[in-house]
Order: sequence, then structure tokens, then C-alpha cells
Amino acid sequence: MAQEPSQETTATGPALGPLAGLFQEALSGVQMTAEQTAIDVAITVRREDLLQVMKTAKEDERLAFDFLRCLSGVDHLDELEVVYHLYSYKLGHSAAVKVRCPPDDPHLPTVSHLWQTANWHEREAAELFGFIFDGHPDLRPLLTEEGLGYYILRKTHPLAEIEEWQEDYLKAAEEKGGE
Amino acid sequence: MIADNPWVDGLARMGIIAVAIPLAVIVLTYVERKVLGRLQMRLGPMRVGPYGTLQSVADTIKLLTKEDLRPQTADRWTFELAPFVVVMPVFLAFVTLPFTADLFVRNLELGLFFIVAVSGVSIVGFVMAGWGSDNKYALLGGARAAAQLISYEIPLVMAVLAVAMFGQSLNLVELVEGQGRVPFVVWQPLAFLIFLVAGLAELYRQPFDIPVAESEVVGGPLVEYSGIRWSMFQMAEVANMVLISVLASLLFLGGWNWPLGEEVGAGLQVVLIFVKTSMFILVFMWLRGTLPRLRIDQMMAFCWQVLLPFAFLQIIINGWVLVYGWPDWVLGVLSGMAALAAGYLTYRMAWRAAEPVLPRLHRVGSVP
Amino acid sequence: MLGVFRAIKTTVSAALRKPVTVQYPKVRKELPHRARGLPVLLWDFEVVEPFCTGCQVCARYCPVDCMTVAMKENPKAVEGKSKRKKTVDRFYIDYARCMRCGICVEVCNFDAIVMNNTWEGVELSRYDRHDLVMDLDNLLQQSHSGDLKDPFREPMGIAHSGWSPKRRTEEEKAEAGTKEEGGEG
Amino acid sequence: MATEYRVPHEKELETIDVNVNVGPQHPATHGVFRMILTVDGEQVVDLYPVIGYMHRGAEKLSENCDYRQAIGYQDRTEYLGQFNAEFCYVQAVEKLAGIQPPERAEYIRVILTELNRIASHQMFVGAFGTDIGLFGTSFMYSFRDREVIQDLFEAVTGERMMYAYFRPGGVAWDVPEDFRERCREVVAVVRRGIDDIDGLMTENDVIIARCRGLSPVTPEDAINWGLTGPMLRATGLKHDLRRAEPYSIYDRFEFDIPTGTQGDVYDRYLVRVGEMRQSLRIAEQALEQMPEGPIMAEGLKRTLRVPEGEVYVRNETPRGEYGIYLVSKGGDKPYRLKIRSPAFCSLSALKAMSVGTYVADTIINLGSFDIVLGEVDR
Repeated sequence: MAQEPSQETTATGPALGPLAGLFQEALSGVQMTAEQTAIDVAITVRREDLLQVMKTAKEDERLAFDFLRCLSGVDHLDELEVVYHLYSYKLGHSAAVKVRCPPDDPHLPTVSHLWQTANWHEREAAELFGFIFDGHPDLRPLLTEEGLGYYILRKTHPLAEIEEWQEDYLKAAEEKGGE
Repeated sequence: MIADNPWVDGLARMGIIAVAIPLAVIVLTYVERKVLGRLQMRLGPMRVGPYGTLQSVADTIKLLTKEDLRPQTADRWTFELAPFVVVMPVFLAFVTLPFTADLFVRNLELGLFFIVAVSGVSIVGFVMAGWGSDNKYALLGGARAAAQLISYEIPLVMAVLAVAMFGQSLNLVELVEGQGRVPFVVWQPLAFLIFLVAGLAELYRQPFDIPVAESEVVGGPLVEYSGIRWSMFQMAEVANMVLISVLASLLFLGGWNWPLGEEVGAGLQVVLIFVKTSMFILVFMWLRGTLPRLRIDQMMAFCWQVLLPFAFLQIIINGWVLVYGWPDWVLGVLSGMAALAAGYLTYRMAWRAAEPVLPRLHRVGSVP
Repeated sequence: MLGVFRAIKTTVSAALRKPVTVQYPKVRKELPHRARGLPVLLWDFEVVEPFCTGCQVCARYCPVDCMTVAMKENPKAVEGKSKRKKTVDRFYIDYARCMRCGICVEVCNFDAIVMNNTWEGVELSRYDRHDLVMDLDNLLQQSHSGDLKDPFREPMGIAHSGWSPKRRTEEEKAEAGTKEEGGEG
Repeated sequence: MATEYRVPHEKELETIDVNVNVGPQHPATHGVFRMILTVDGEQVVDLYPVIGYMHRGAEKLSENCDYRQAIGYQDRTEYLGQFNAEFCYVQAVEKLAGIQPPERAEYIRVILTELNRIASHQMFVGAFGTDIGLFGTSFMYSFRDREVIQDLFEAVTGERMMYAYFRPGGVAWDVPEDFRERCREVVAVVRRGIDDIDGLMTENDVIIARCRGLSPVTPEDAINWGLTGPMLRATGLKHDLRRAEPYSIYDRFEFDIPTGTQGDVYDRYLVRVGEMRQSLRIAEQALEQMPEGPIMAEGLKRTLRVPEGEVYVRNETPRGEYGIYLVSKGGDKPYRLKIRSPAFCSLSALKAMSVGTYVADTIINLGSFDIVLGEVDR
């Protein structure tokens, strides 16, 4: 299965796991690219196909991904990416599905009706990355109740203000110590 | 008799009570912390004074000098009077409580009735505190206190009534003297158990600390109180514990009597009642450290489905035995069997209450 | 009901065992040798100057940026008394920011900084958080006065994997002597 | 908070539902969790969880540190199972960088991780007892033993809570010489302590009356809601990542996976107590097998640079599946580090599992989740 940890690094490009083939079999009409990461197979799909892919991934018997492990947003500067890590308790295999969208149009379909656990994950991603999950029942900010107005996990959001503040603070201490 | 003049005599006895109870509260607070510490493998207070003996004195001073806070939105008079309403009945009850054959303020003919009647008043204080604090935790706690204390008052009174039936008196001194040879607990184990459980609930201590549950309603009615008013609640609680323990040893363990009916002097009487009372107090403290809290519906069900029917059963058994003039041991056997039945029923109830209920997950429509 | 009696039995048996309380300010547990208090600088008794050369590697590797270090020419090196060409000029550690990860100790090339493994290294209550910014004197005081007798200086982390600082061997020899002296002093 | 009025039915006494704000400062919310309960008398009709009071941006901070500095933030995220979190993180880095840690380091990691799992479950048992209303007795019993474990950790790592001891490629130092003996002592003490807790709580009728049958969950629902770890195993599903996807050297140990039957609060408690015993077994076996040798992989650079790639590493922590999604674009800093926190996912099911129960039940239900707010809010 795909979960067999590969000792090789990704740079050398290990062979694809069998799951990539299963995905292509189950979703014949969908354009996708597969790559092997250190543990899981990662399937990249287009935004339009995401809902269909996820539905198939959950309901197809060959895939049967009944558990959404994790939903992570990644900011690739030119594009935003959402990675869905899936696991199947029935078949014991896992895979990642990736979808990308431009940063100025971060609309994605929700999957919270397929997996309830996606609800909070999507809220969190929406809050920290600025995604808009269409069809999500309640897309309020989760970790910051009142909302921040900016997306802290995007690479464009700097830690610089904090650093400046630190520098001022240390400078003040230095001056105090110097006297 | 302390003095010849009845007024001076009464005043002197009241003075003793009024000084002794707060002192006992101070001592008991320390003892409780030590006992709880021991059974949790801690040392308890150790810093103030040798072995921490002055800890509760220090606490008292701190509480007395602390600012007496009142929430701005609280109902002023309800809030401020509630501690007095809670603490007064306890002191009133002590008026007629005989510690030895001669150590009491007034030996009322209807002493038992007086204690029961007066101690019921403190419920009002809790409801007042819960309402007047204008706090939702306090409100929840006050409602819980009202439900619990009123419910458990009934089996308590019934158990006391059973004793009064058997002892043919409501005068506490006569009741104690009536059990000169054999204490009532032998003849009425069921009433004894009911009294103990209901008394524990009246004290709102574990496993019945539902009104003041720390992890749920954060102290319930007491949540907004501080300083001296809070310490009044505390004093009422501990004094109530003393009251219930003394009452239990008077009604069921023969009070100041030596178990086999020998006459003892006044000094030994004090020792005897002290030992018996401390035993109950220790048991209460021990249970506090051992048992978790019941849920409110389980507690109410336990009261109305187990304690109350069996309290009536005890009275019915007493009635039969007294009317038909059967020997006392019949009463003891019947009551003991009923007590075992009550224990079994409780055991069953604990497991039946724990039967699985349907999953709730799919019943909820909305999304968190 | 039996479960309740079992619970009572458990508490009774526990009450008869010895309490585990340690009465802290009066009685103190012995800190293990590796105890990681807050970082302090070490004093070189041989040359009578701090080990630190102010190279700032600790400040660069600190995850929370709690250190500020400045370097200066070592006057003793000019006189020929010391091998260290540079020495520390100013050194500030904000103890309120420090998260005691020990990375500064791990990266230090001169074994100049250690985590304080005495009780003084962890008992730091101050009324003002600015008082927790330690300057060079404060940082050296523990080692200089001899309170810090036996700091934990085992090579750690990355040093095990074959990488080691160039001057480690020399410094270790030098330390071996100073440590004994420091202990006696 | 505004009081909501509900339109009463005819012939029914007019009552109002009251909003009760539980937390963020409340004895039973295990940190700074807040929930707004709407209660009808004693029954909870609605629950709105509010999290984020402890949001420190651990992910963002980790992205601005190099690979070694980020270890410290893992401790602070999962502050009851610190070694578990560190373990997951260093594994992620090792997978990406292609480092194979030496045997001895793996064994040290496993022993410490399992002991840490016990310490975390001790914390759960103590807090759970307090939630139910034990007057601190369970807390004191479990903390007595947790202290012993922490003393061992202090002797090994130098810290009592934030260990920062695992490194990509091994561990920071070798363990002290008397490690085996001390570990054996700790295991014996902890085993006695678990018996104490067992005697105090497991068969206590009051606890059974309170917890059995309270908010049961079916395996399907649990998977759908993303419950993992003891919460999932309590439903009867025998799934443990240490078995299902063995990482590190967990395929070398024998241990059972304790499971429940109905997924109620009592089962969750039982599963955790069972897991403590299993962790002791694993720790003992690992102690037996632990070899001598190096503790750090050979040939590492002073600053770890990780080739481009991504990995999602998941570990079984005391609360369930702890995942680290690590994206590297080369260089010495993680490009993206996402923490999949088990308590966060469990907490999303709190409302569904609590509505319809009593206020007191909601409290122990929350207690049985064993949340760690540092990891929920990150």
C-alpha cells in the first residue's frame, strides 16, 4: 500500500503507489496529476473537479476514503493550495488530494457535507488563509471570534511588526542597562 | 444549672453555644483539611503555626477583614440578608440540642420537632442567595439547592419520626434516656441509614454537593459572596454538619449513654457524645474525599424512589410492631431486611441509570 | 455498592501511606545535573575573563530572539594575556522571553553559555518584567561567584553526528583546569 | 448576554431558556475553552463552543524558525504529550531529509513517548475525576505518579514540561547511566498508581451511574466527525496508528489495543486506563531491547537543510492522531507546517454530543474529550 514509508528522498522521485492508478480508474474523465510524496500519493486536481473527486473518493468502493484526516492550506505565493489528507478505515490506505486556486479568487467548494470534520477545518483555513468555501453552512472565524481582517498564514503577512516591537523593547532595555 | 436565676442561666448557656459553635467551626475546618490531605497523600496545611494548626485562624481573620463585595446588579436586601437566613436556623437548632443530660440551653418538650422545623428555613436563604446574586450560576445553584434540600427534608423527617414513634417522645433528652441499654440503631437500621443519607444531602456535601458543584456551577449560590458573608455560609455548612452528627448520635447511637446501659458521670458523657459525633463527622469527611457527585435527576430519583418509600416502610413496620406489641427484635430484623433491600435497589438503580441511551449524534440538525 | 466500598478501601489504604508532599521553600528536591534553568555565561578563572567572545551565534540561533550580544576587541589579547582576540562587550538576555530550549548551549563554539542547573536559575520572581532583562554582570555572577559549581556541559545535539566546533578540543583542555579551580574557589 | 425568549406552546407554563457562559475561566474547561450553553432548566438545548483564546500562531512561528528551533514550539502546542508532538515533528523532518536515526535513539524516543502518554492520561484521569466531583482525590493520586514520571524526564532532558529533547536525526543527549534502573522504578510506581486509580474510580457506582451510556457514539459517526485515538477506540473500532500504520519501531512491540463497546464517556475513561497499562508494557519491552550505540545520525550539518518536498506524518498521541503536514521548498526553514490536532477535531463534535444532556453531563462529556487547549488553538 501507499503508506509504506519510502526511505528515498523525494528528490530522486520514488515510484508512484498503486493508489494513483486507482484514482485514475475511478475518475476516468477528470484531469489529474499524481506525485509520490514521502509517504502518501498526492493527487492534484482542478478546482472545478474537486467536488466530483471528493464524492467519488468517499463513495467509490475501490477508494472508500471515509475519513478526512486533515485539511491544510498552503500559500505558494502565486497560488493558494488546499491539501486534503484522506484515509480509509475500511481499506487502510491514505492519499492526499490537492487543489489550487488563485489568491485573488480563493473560492472552493466545501466538503463539509461529505465529512463533518471538514466543518471546523474549513473554517480555520478560511480564517487563516482567506479561502471561501462555497456552500459551507457557517463560515465564521473560529480561532479569532471577531475576525482579524487579514490572513495571518499567508506568506504576504509578515512577522515584521512583532520583530520591530522586539527590537524596540531590547533597545530600551539596553539603554536602561547602559545608564 | 449554671445559675439560679433562669434568665441568667439561659443567657449563660446561650453564650456558651454562641462561642462554642464558631470555635468548633474553626477547628473542624482545620481537621477537614488535614483529613482530606491525608487521604489524598498530602500533608494538608503545614505553614501557619505548628503543623498548620493556626491556618484556619488565619483564614478567619483574612475572611473577616476582606472586602464585602456586592455585585452592582444584585438585589441588595435579598443578597445581603441571605447569609443570615442561612446561618440563623442552625444556631436556633442548637438551642434545644442536648449534648449531655445537663448541657443544653432549653430542654423543649417538642425539641425534635423544633429542630426539624427550624432547620428547614435555611433553604430560603439559599434561594435568596441564588436569586439575589443576579448570576446565572447562582440561579442554577439556587434552584438546585431548593429542589435538593426540600426533597431530602422529607425522608429526613420521616426517619426522625420513626425514632420518635419508637421512643414515644419528641423530647431529645427523653429519647436518649429511652435508649439506655440498646441504642435505636439496632432496632431501626433502616431509619438510621435513611437519616445518614438524607443528612448528607442536607449538608450538600459529596456525593450530594450538587447545589455548590465546583466544576459545574462554580459554587452555586455562593459564587458572588466574599469575605464575611461567604464565611457565614461556610460556618452554616460546618455547624450544620455538627448538628446532623450530634443528632444522629443522639437519636440512633444512644447519645451520652454507655452502650450497655451503665450510668456514667457528666464528664464521661461529654467524652462519649464527643466520640460518637466525631465518628460521624469523620465519615462525612471521608465520603467527601471518596465519592464523586451525582447528577441532579439521579439524586432526585434516589430520594423519591428509594429513600422516601423506605422511610414510609420503616414507619409502617414501626406501626405494626407498636400496635400489635411484638417484641423489639422483630422490628430490628424487619428493618434490617428492609435496609438490605434498599441497598440492593440502589445498586440496581445505579446500573439501570447507566443503560445506554440512543446516540444523539444524528438527531441534531444544525451544525456547530 | 461494592465499588463504593472498594473506593473507600483505596482511600483508607492511601491515607495510611506516607504523604508525598515536599515542603518546597524549606525542603528542596535535588535538581538533576541536567536541570535546565535559564542560560548564564561562564567565567574563565584562568584568564580572568568570560569565555564568551561575543560571536553572536547564540543570538542568531535563539528561536525567540531573547539575546542581544555585542563584541569588542579584547584588551587582554593585545597585552598577550589571553588567546581570545575578541571578547564580549555587552550581553543581554531577556529572561522573560527565554523559553529554555537550550539551543544557545548547543550552538556555542566556546562552551561559554550553559543552562543554570541550580535553584537560583529557576527561582526568578520579580516585580517588574524589565528586571528580568539580565546584563553581562548578572549573567556572569553565578559562575564568577562559584555558585554554579558543576554545569552540565556534555556536547549535545548536532555535535554527536560528527560535526564539532573547531576549537572545542583546545577549549575543553583549558576548561578542565578552570573547572576544578572554579569549584574550589 | 442577552436572554433569548422562546415562543411558548399553548397551555404550557411560560419558561425561558437561559444562556450560561461557561468559561474561559471556569474550573471545568481545562484551560481557556469557552462554551455558551443555552439551558432549559438543567438541560442543554444548545451549545456554542468558542476557541482561540490561546491562539499563538504556532504554525506561523514555526515557519519562521529553522528546523531545530521549531522543536520548542511543538512542545508548547501539545503541552501534555510533549514528546509525542516532538516525535511527530522530528519524524516529519527525517522523512523529508531522508535521515535514518540510529537504533538507540529510536528506543529512547519510544520509551519517553510512551511514558509521556501515561503522564498525559494521568492528567486526564485526575481532571476527569474532578469534573465528576471527586474532591481532588483522583487528581492527587494521578499527579503523585505523574510527578515521578516528570522527575525521570527532568533527569533525562533537564526540563519538566517543555523538553525540546528530540532532534531531527536522534536525540539531544544520551540518557543518563542509571536510566534503565530509574525507568524500571518508575514503571513499578506507575503500575501501583494505576491500581489506585482503578480502585478509586473504575468500579465506583456513582461514576458508573454518571458516565455509562452518556453520549454514546457509533463508529461511523466517530469517523465522520474525525474523532481519533481513545475517543474512536471507545466506540469499538480497533484502530491504533501504532498498529495500523506502524511508524518508527512500533512494529517490534507486543501490545493490545483496548477498545470500548458503546463509545460513551465511561468507555472513553476505560480505554484510557487500559492504554496506560499497555504503554507500560511497551516501555518495558523497549527497555529490554534498547541497544547501546550512537544517538545521532551521522553526517548532519550544523544547520539542517531539507530538500524540496512535502510529507504528512501522523502519530498516535494521547489524544489521537496528531499530524504534521510539512512542506519544504529547500532551505533551512519549513515552508509550511500544519498541525492536525486531534483535540481540535474532537471538539468540533462537542455540540452534537452534548445537546440534550444535562449541564453536569456536558461538563464530564467535555472532560472525557481530554482537550489540550494549546493544541486546539495552536
